[in-house]
Amino acid sequence: MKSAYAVLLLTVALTAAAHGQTLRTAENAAAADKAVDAGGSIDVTWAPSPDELEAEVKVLGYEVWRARRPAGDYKKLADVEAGKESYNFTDEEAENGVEYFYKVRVRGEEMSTDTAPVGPAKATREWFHPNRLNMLIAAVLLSAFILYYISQARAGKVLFIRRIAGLEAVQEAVGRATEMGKPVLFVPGIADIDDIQTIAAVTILGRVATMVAEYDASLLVPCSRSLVMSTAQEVVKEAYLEAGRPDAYRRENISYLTDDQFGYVAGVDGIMVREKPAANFYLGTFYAESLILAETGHSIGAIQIAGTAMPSQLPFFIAACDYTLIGEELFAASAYLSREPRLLGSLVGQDWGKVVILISIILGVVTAFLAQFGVEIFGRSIALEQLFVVK
Amino acid sequence: MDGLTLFGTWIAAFLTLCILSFLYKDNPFYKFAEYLFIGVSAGFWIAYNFHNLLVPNLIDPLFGADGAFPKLVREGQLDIRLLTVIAGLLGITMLFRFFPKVAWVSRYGIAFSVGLGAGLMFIVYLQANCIYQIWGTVQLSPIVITESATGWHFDWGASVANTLLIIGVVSALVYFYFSKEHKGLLGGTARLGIWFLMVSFGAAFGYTVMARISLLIGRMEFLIDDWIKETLIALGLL
Amino acid sequence: MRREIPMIVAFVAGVIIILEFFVPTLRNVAGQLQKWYLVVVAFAILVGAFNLLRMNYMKVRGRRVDWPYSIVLIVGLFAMTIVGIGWGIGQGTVFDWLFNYLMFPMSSTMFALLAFFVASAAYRAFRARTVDATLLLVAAVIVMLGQVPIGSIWVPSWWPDSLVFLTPDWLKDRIMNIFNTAGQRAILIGASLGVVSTALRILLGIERSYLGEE
Amino acid sequence: MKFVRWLADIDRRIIFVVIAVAVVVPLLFPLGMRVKVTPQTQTIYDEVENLPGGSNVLVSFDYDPAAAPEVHPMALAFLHHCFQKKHRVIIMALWPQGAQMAVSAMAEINRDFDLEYGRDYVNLGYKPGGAIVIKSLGNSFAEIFPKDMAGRSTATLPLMEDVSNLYDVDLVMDLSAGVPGITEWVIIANALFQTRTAAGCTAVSAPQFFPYLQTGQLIGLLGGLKGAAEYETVTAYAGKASPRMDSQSVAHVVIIVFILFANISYFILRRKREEGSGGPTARPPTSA
Repeated sequence: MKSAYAVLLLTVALTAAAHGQTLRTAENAAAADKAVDAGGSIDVTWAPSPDELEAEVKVLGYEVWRARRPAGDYKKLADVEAGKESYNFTDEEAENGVEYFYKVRVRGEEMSTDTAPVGPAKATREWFHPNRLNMLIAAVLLSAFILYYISQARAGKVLFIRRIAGLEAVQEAVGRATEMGKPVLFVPGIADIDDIQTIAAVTILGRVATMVAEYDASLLVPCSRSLVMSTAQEVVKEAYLEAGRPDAYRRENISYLTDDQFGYVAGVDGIMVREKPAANFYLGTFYAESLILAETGHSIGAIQIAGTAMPSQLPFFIAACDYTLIGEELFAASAYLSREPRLLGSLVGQDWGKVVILISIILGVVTAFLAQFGVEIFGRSIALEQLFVVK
Repeated sequence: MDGLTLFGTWIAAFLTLCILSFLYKDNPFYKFAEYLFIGVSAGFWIAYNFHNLLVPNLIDPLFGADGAFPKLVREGQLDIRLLTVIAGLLGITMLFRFFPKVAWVSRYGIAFSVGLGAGLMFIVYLQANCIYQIWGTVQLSPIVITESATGWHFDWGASVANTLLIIGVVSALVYFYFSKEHKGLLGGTARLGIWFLMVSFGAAFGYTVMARISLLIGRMEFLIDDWIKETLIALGLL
Repeated sequence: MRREIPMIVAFVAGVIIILEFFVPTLRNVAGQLQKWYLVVVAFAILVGAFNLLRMNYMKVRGRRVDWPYSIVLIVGLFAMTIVGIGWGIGQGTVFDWLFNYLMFPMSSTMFALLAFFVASAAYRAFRARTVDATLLLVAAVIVMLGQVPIGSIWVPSWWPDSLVFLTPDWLKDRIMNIFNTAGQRAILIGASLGVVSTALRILLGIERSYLGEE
Repeated sequence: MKFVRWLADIDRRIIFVVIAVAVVVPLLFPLGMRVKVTPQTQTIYDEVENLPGGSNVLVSFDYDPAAAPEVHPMALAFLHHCFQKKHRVIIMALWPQGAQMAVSAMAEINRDFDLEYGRDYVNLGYKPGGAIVIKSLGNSFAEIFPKDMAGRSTATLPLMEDVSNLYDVDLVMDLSAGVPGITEWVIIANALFQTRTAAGCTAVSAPQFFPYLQTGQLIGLLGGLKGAAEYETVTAYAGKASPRMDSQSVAHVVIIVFILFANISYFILRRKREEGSGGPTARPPTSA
């Protein structure tokens, strides 16, 4: 095997000599374990051969070769296209704990040149992401606030939650629909059930459905995802049961239309103009369809209550709906409507998260101001970056 | 334009007009397009999901030429990909919804999806929307002073901009405070926060108008250029 | 049992995803779970499609209002599904043709309805009734003017540079960069707190209405 | 008073009709509204204008149909200007669908000029590789493009006899919708071979290239539909960007006028009500 390598070198040398010119090797080649991963990967990096930049000798590309010993039997792993300022290839087929050596070959038209072997490099798996300590602190701190207040509420502490206008109106809207003998339309957004806004919307649907069942109105829930439809059916059935009206539950009223964004909107618009609901709820994740729905809903004279955490769609709901739950209010809604102490406790926990955020903003701004005069509090720039930049 | 394309263009133009007719009021043409649209698009996503979700994530790893089952039969080798069977089982629990009596079995599939989503969003929102947005704010100084050869300068453009931005973020965040009555200082700050939110909503609305008009321009150019003009050309009238 | 085990499933799935962010070793496990989710979605769409089909079939059979349209829907659904699964969805297939000449024009026209709706919504909502509505209105009008050349045409060429802050172009940039950024940022931060709290409630089984009755 | 009440509550279908007219009429009968030409557009125009007739201009079509509404009008206006100045144009593409966009652009241009393929312009077609292609053009066109798009040997094309590598190109115009695109042309063609480089791109990606303008690595930059309309204005070419921009302007003005109507009528009616005439109460203010 050693001889094969020698032959290779010789060929390279001979071809180069025959043309009276050489192809310079790639520069700064290095191999190292891929940082923070599940193991099995080694990063090989290098800078272009000086010849690539000078345009005199043509560089076609690079090759990465691997062996277990520096002078061992090298096997080609990959071709890498030329034309970059720096190169990075990840060998994803390394065994954990095994030492590897790498070579980078510059491929020219008539010749090629190898770097000296680089290594050894070993792939290892990591158990903690060192740059994410800040996220861990934030997650733990926030969770602790929320869980603490949930336990407080559970222990019987009475918690105050301010009025949220959009949610006060839910009852009024359902009542109006009942009086007019018209249905209530609930649109749970166009995202699937893995989106937390959809989950929030479906839990609100549970509260709305209980009211609808108590008032003996009817409820229409067209869905754009099968999983959402299935979940909504479970939730509404449960709500009717809770209200003591299981007989009034109509499974077919919670239907699936299509996964397609605008196909779904076309269908919901059709339902609106034909069934003429008196109350429309748009809660969950919305994209461009927000205004199409809200304008059509307005044209049939329905009371409209919307809620989303999509900043891009909030302006349209604000403009076209009677009430709009903005961002965090959407997530507060199910707790607010249920009035269940444990859920309300989580809202108080969120508020403490806000207090911490406000304090850190104010402290950060003060240090940013002082830093202009060279006053560095705790080596400000570094400390702050470590706190807030997640890699 | 060849015959088939022109034929397709006529269909497309007809459907475009059907949808536009909804602006006047609900009518049989819109109803036709609506039902067709729902049917065709539902079918589109079924076929799309089959090829892009089911084949690469379930069928290929298990039953493909190099899949886990053929390997098991051929070489008697257990492959990690056999775990994909669990995915298949979770998927099949969804089919229990066809039978109301055992529909509850689908809760496994639903619970898995909800749990996965909750976990993912927990991290994504905390990182990208919380910590990163705070980072963007704490780098700002409300009073910007620059140093140059001639001494210190007060950059009042940047100072006003930064100050407004910081006040905006803080006051709007206060608006979301739930566990205290919005009265006094808290109420005043929250009120200011709503004003900031309103300006931002108005701005975002105004900013989007251009993109929306562009969509209509696109449809109108389709009707004028691709449909009417091309038809006239095909008829030899242009 | 009908609720407890699914709750455990939800908890385990969610916690693995959260831990994966901090524990690189779990990366492959989490990646696998996300693929499983896609399989569940693919199966679930059958449930939806069946529901859609059944509703429309009942409508046709019962000769209920608008039943002929339901036939159109059923034909469209079958045509697209069969053509797509049977002959592929690549370029140049029948599926592709149906997409280009049926689905695409309807989709983009539906989207284009927004051009009309932004106008009607603006006309109705942007009235200076309250301070809130006035701010909404003024910001929207300034940005709209700043967006198109006509906004800058009204500024005559002799306009002094010292008064540049009165032009729509200048104001639009400031409103977008300062006010819009501030508002959106607060919404994002607030929403993330709500998300974290909702996710916790779900994973810990405090919020379990999505699982239906006992 | 009746009119004021009508103004306060215009049927939305009237608004719809007005919007439709506002969009369609400028498309059919361009108003020729003057767009204010920004310096980064003017510099491209000046560059083309000041090159001696018969200069070699390379136009790289690095976009696909999705970006065509914004970028294609730039291609037409720019090519039109080049042929007007009797420059020779070499067309190539780093995006697969770019070559086809070029074919459709030249079909349009050929209606206005009596051009001879191979002498006045060539279309070399698409070549994958992005940065490597540009790098290799520094050496030789013939090596990278032995054949043109239609399969003719490039050696037989008279234009290519005078253009052996990027050093023979007087100006590069990159029409880009992403990567590979402007960045590659700037960091390779401009940096390594000192080729004069200008570009056009979609509105969303334009801001990221402003630094290149400041350093002079880019002569000029056309940003989005507005940039295209500016080039049409400065070259007096009747293209599609200007009518589209006209539609935009008219539609924006129409919406603002409706907002004005709404507010004027609102204030008149409110004053009436304050004087005691009653009238319908306004809907409750939109909740925040």
